[in-house]
Amino acid sequence: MSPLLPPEFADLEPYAGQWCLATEAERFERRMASDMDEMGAFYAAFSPRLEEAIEFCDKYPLDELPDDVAHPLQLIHSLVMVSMAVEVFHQPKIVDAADAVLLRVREPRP
Amino acid sequence: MLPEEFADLEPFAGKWSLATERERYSTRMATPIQEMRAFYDAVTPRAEAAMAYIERFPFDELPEDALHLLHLLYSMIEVSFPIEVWHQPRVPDSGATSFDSFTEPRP
Amino acid sequence: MPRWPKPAEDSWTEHYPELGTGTISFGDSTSPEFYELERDAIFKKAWLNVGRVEDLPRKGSYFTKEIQIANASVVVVRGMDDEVRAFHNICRHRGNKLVWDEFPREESRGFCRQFTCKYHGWRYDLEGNCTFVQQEGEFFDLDKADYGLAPVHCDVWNGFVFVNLDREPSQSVREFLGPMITALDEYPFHEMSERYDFAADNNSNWKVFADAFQEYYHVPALHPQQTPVAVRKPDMGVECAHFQIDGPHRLTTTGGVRRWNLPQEYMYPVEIATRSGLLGPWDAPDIEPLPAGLNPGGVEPWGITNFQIFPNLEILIYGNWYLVYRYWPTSSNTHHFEAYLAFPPARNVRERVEHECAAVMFKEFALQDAGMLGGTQAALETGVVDEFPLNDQEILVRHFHKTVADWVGAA
Amino acid sequence: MARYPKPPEGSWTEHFGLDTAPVSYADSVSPEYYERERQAIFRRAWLNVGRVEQLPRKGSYFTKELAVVNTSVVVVRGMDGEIRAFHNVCRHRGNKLVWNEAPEEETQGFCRQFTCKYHAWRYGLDGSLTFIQQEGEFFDVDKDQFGLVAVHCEIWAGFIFVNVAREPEQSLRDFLGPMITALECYPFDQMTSRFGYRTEVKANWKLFMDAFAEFYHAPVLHSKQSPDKYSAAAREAGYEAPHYQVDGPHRLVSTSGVRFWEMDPSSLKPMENLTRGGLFGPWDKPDLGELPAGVNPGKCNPWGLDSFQLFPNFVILIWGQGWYLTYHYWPTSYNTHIFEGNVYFTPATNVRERIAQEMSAVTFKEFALQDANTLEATQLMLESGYVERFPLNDQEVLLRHLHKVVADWVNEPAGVPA
Repeated sequence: MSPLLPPEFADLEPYAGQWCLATEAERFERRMASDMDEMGAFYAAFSPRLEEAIEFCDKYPLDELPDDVAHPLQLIHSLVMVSMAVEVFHQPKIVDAADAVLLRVREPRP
Repeated sequence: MLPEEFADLEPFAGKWSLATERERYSTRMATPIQEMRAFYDAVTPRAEAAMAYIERFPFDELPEDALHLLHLLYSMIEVSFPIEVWHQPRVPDSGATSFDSFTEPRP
Repeated sequence: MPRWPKPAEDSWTEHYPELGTGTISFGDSTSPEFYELERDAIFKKAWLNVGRVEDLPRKGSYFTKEIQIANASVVVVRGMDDEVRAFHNICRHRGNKLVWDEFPREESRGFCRQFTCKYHGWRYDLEGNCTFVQQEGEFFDLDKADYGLAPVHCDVWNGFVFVNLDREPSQSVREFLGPMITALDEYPFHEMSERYDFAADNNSNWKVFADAFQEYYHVPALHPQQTPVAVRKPDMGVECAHFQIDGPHRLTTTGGVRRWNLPQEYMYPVEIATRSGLLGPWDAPDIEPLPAGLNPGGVEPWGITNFQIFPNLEILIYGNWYLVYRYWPTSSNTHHFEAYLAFPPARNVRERVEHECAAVMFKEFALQDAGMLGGTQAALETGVVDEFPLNDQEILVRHFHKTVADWVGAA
Repeated sequence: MARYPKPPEGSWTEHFGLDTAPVSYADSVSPEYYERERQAIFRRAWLNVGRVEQLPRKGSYFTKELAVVNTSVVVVRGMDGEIRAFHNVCRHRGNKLVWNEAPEEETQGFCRQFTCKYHAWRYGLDGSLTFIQQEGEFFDVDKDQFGLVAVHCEIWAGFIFVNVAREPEQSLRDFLGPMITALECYPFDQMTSRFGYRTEVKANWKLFMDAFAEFYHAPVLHSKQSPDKYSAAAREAGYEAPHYQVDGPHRLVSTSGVRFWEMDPSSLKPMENLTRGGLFGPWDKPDLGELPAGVNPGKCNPWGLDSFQLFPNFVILIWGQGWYLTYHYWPTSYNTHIFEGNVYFTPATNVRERIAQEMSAVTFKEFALQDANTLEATQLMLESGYVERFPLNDQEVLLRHLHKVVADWVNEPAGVPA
């Protein structure tokens, strides 16, 4: 299976399979299904290099992102999602959200 | 499961040789269209031969493998609608409605 | 000691004497009988926002809106003349629903040259005229001109598409919205075309849910996590800088130092890294000139203005991006909730990530409201208590329930 | 330019003395009207609940849930070969007498007597109470007084009908009338190969009957079912039935057949060619012998099918190709009903006949699924009430007749209108 991430981010490849997800729905669901150790590891590995990743993706026009840039951008979106659990709630689920559901039914792509 | 003469269809038997309409219909609903296409393309050219084979036996005392072959033909009929008519598993505009079989002749 | 000056009467609530200051009842949010009254008195009378002109990008674009409380399904379409029109989604032949995809109860959107009924093939053009009847000769002196789609009054204000189910609306949409809202005529909503839409089916009365979004008094208690734990002050209250009421509509403006101008420890690392967060992108250029209607209270420094348009529409303007909520009642204790964030389209990955962060954080805290309000509804339905005190920061809740009562009473 | 001659009055609608103005469907969106239908129609009319083949021998029984008249009925062939029907209620403490896994589910089987699961009271197949547990403990209970409550039950052409009225206003034969009883000698009893389907439709029972009372929708709603060439032609030609007929509360539409298997193969589906079956049934017609005069009364030639629509909720659809279907519409509320479709063939004697039957039954189900969903969309919008009057054309004459007869019975609760 060819790597999902470009060489510059080869060290994050172990997380790519789990966190390169195209839609918010998938990212939200993956977060709910993950535990804090998994998310903590991904967060610790990637958050120091977030700025670098944004710079890397910003070299290409947003509406014509080449394939091997789309995955790093998805990883960035996942980091934002994971940071809610790691930084804000310190648990995967949102405190007091109970069983409420709020589906994102439309979003720009990528 | 199938007679020796139809070993080429054996790969499909496990999934599609089903005795009741309910099983055939729910399998159809749960199967991607390309997979149904593969089964359809493999079985339709062999249907005539299959019927000729089954005809060698009295219809109400079919041996086990001939019966499995007959059930395979029933599934061929079932998938003919997604392949020939709708190009999708579900009947368009049928929404969430279902129409459940509660009795059918045997075999 | 209030941070923001109160009106002469010493409180915002007393500034509008008709509101009174006593306790209020939430019987209007638990009674199935009251829900039935709201159908004719409110949802078949008021102008209802069903979408944006951006949802109808070109001639032939359409979308349908299910308004369950009014037993209505409306199809909104941009005609060949670029006009936006609305019709009852009913074929005039045998009453079949005209526009739907796989599931008749679900909304659909798309593009077409004409509408064709799935049942007997009758066709209607984008202006609702009946253009084709299968085997017309078999009918009894049927004149197609008499069988166009039943029109629904439709009007657009600043890009927002409104419909009115009344036979003859008593006001135009501008009159209905009134000066406080139409003061936003100049706000360039059309520029914010990058949208993040959300939908949910919540287990609470539509008004119980709307209440949570028209007072900030609950924020420190329900959303403590909006502030990092290190700098969290548990019993610090929240004060809005300005409240204003105009007819059935109401607004509030928050003020104070912008979140990103606070010391670093007041923000989460992800906000600092993406330079965005709950209050949106930090570096977004402000709207020049800022329409007067956006900050009628002249608050400095200005934060957000939260426009509550009766009956079920809310527009929160954060500067150069805005957020919309709609609450569609489906029973006395359930409603369909819609929300979307709208930004100027991201020009690069950095801006896209800013918008993503704002959209993600919005959902985190909205889910806290949604999770709790089911419990609120259940508690209200016990009927054990029915007199509830409201403070001056909850003036809009008071006004909202009074307006609903007035409209139902007047019907 | 009607393809078939119209009656002298110029239209079928006027021929049957029906109004030609747009109609209202208020009778299909009102819970109150539904309650009146239950009393004025379903508690008075003869209701078909099954066929004699379901009771092959003495002791065979089946139950039928009749929510519309608030009862469950058990139909049984007694030791004397007689078929009887009883309310499915034990006379001791009112428990449901005949059921197995789930009380609300219909069941069938064979037994020598009925035994109540609660206190083991036993009833003979003629409904008589034959055994009371610890009879001595009761206070002068005379077993003859506590037999199962009988339900009027009569058979016509192998179809079992019941009537829950205390005293039916008409015998079954009088109720059916000449148009229907003229079908008596049709070989229903030879066609015992049965495919049965059932579903709950979220629409008023009359609205779904309407869908099967006109073929005006066929070229459109079901156009995707046949290859584009065929459906384009059908859509263009529109639909015209050569013959309609009405007799008392019952009605008939006959269609002109299309000997489509003689059409060029491109307008047929590959599977139809391969199985020699499809919507019009098996291509090889079984020899049913001389058909009774009641079949194809309009002498259509070519003749496709007769759809006899018996009041209130029963359709017998006879195909010229030698097979038939029945539809039942069992109301469960003003906007829901259970729809049951049964397809009957002569038993297949070989694999080719069986394959042709399978293809025909599968095709029937594909069509029915499309109708059901569209009707739920119609029910939704009719309930909105924003449009109240709807036009009907001359090919929809039977809809007018159904809704009129329902209105007559509902507005005439006493005697049965002529």
